[in-house]
Amino acid sequence: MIRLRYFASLRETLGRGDEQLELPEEVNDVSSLTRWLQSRGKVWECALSDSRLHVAINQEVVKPDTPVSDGDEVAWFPPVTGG
Amino acid sequence: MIRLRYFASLRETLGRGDEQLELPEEVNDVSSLTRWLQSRGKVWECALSDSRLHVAINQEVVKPDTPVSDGDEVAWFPPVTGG
Amino acid sequence: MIRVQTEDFDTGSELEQLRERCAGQAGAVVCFVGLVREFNEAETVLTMTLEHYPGMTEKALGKIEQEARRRWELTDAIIIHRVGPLVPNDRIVFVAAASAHRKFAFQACEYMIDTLKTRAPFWKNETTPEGSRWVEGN
Amino acid sequence: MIRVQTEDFDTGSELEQLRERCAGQAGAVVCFVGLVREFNEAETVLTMTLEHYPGMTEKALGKIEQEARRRWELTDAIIIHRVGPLVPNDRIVFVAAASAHRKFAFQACEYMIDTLKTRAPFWKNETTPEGSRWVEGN
Repeated sequence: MIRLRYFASLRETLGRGDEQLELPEEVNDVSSLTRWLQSRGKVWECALSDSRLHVAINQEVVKPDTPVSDGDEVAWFPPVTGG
Repeated sequence: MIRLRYFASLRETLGRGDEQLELPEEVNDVSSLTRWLQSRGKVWECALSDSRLHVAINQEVVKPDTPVSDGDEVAWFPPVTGG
Repeated sequence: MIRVQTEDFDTGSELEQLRERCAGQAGAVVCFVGLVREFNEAETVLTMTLEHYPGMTEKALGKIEQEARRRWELTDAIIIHRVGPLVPNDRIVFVAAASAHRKFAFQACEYMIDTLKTRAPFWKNETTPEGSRWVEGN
Repeated sequence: MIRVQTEDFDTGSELEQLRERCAGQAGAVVCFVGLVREFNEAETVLTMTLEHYPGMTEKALGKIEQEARRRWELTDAIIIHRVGPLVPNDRIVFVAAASAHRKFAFQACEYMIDTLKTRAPFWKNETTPEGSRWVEGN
């Protein structure tokens, strides 16, 4: 199982903030996981194609080629605006 | 009459912080006033020869060639160390 | 010391506790307080809600504090950030750095707030008379 | 707003009053607090006394505040400086700048304390176990 999280405007667009799923066989890194999610439909394809999105694995920001493993928490979010 | 003021270490060296005197005839600017005070004796000559001293007339820092007039308040003090 | 909380913080009490912890070792304390503004990009802000990523937020702020302590000689460092609903003039964030040296305290405080604004997972949602909108980041 | 006083000041209350005066206009407040250190140039400081030039001090601080307001867009600026006897960890000086912009608040606050340290007529006298001495300026 992996846990997926979406924040802020992305959470609103996707209509969910949190989900769990079995790691799909064709997924081995952030890029392939994002592509797999985009295949869910138009909204997913569009929302996750924003090049400004950040991805974190286990709460550390990572790059597209970072491996994804069973048990990971993977989060997508727009540029931060705190402070 | 002019009012003369001395602060901090200079006040301690000269043994006074404040005095009033008639403007001497040969005094027309800060330099000549300082020289006149230095003629009072060894301690005055030495203490007022420190090139790091600042002079203020009527509470504004001035240069050696600034004129001194009757009614002025003239102050000598070492570099400031507040804050 | 870092904290993420919905409730307000007491700036004076935080500065006083910092001073007690420093006990004669710090000559300089610099603090930054971020407040909610009534206007953003010419629109009136009625309320603001801060979303964050619980867990990652605390890690990110802890790293920023540690990095500031590593780069400058600090006797103390604090980051407090609020989340949840806020209104104009509410305090959002408090950052403080104490050091024996004034320049270090200024540099460390500015480093922490600058870095927080680009690295810590917080997102602002503003309600204006036209509805609600997410503040755009870079 | 500038003040010169022998009594202590309340940092939290000063920041709170500044926030009320800014009422939604300031997004950023930066403050500096100077404290008496226990050590100066490797010597233990038992007490410190701040002498000043009454009248000129207020003029000098007022000019520094006005110059900061002229150079940056500030919604508020404060300088409070104590005089008289102090002990280690006592507050000496409080400088604050509020602005719509974070960089302006940092720059204005640092400008005010830097300028105060070279232009305002204050002199520190420290008592150490070896006796009393005037802190040397530049």
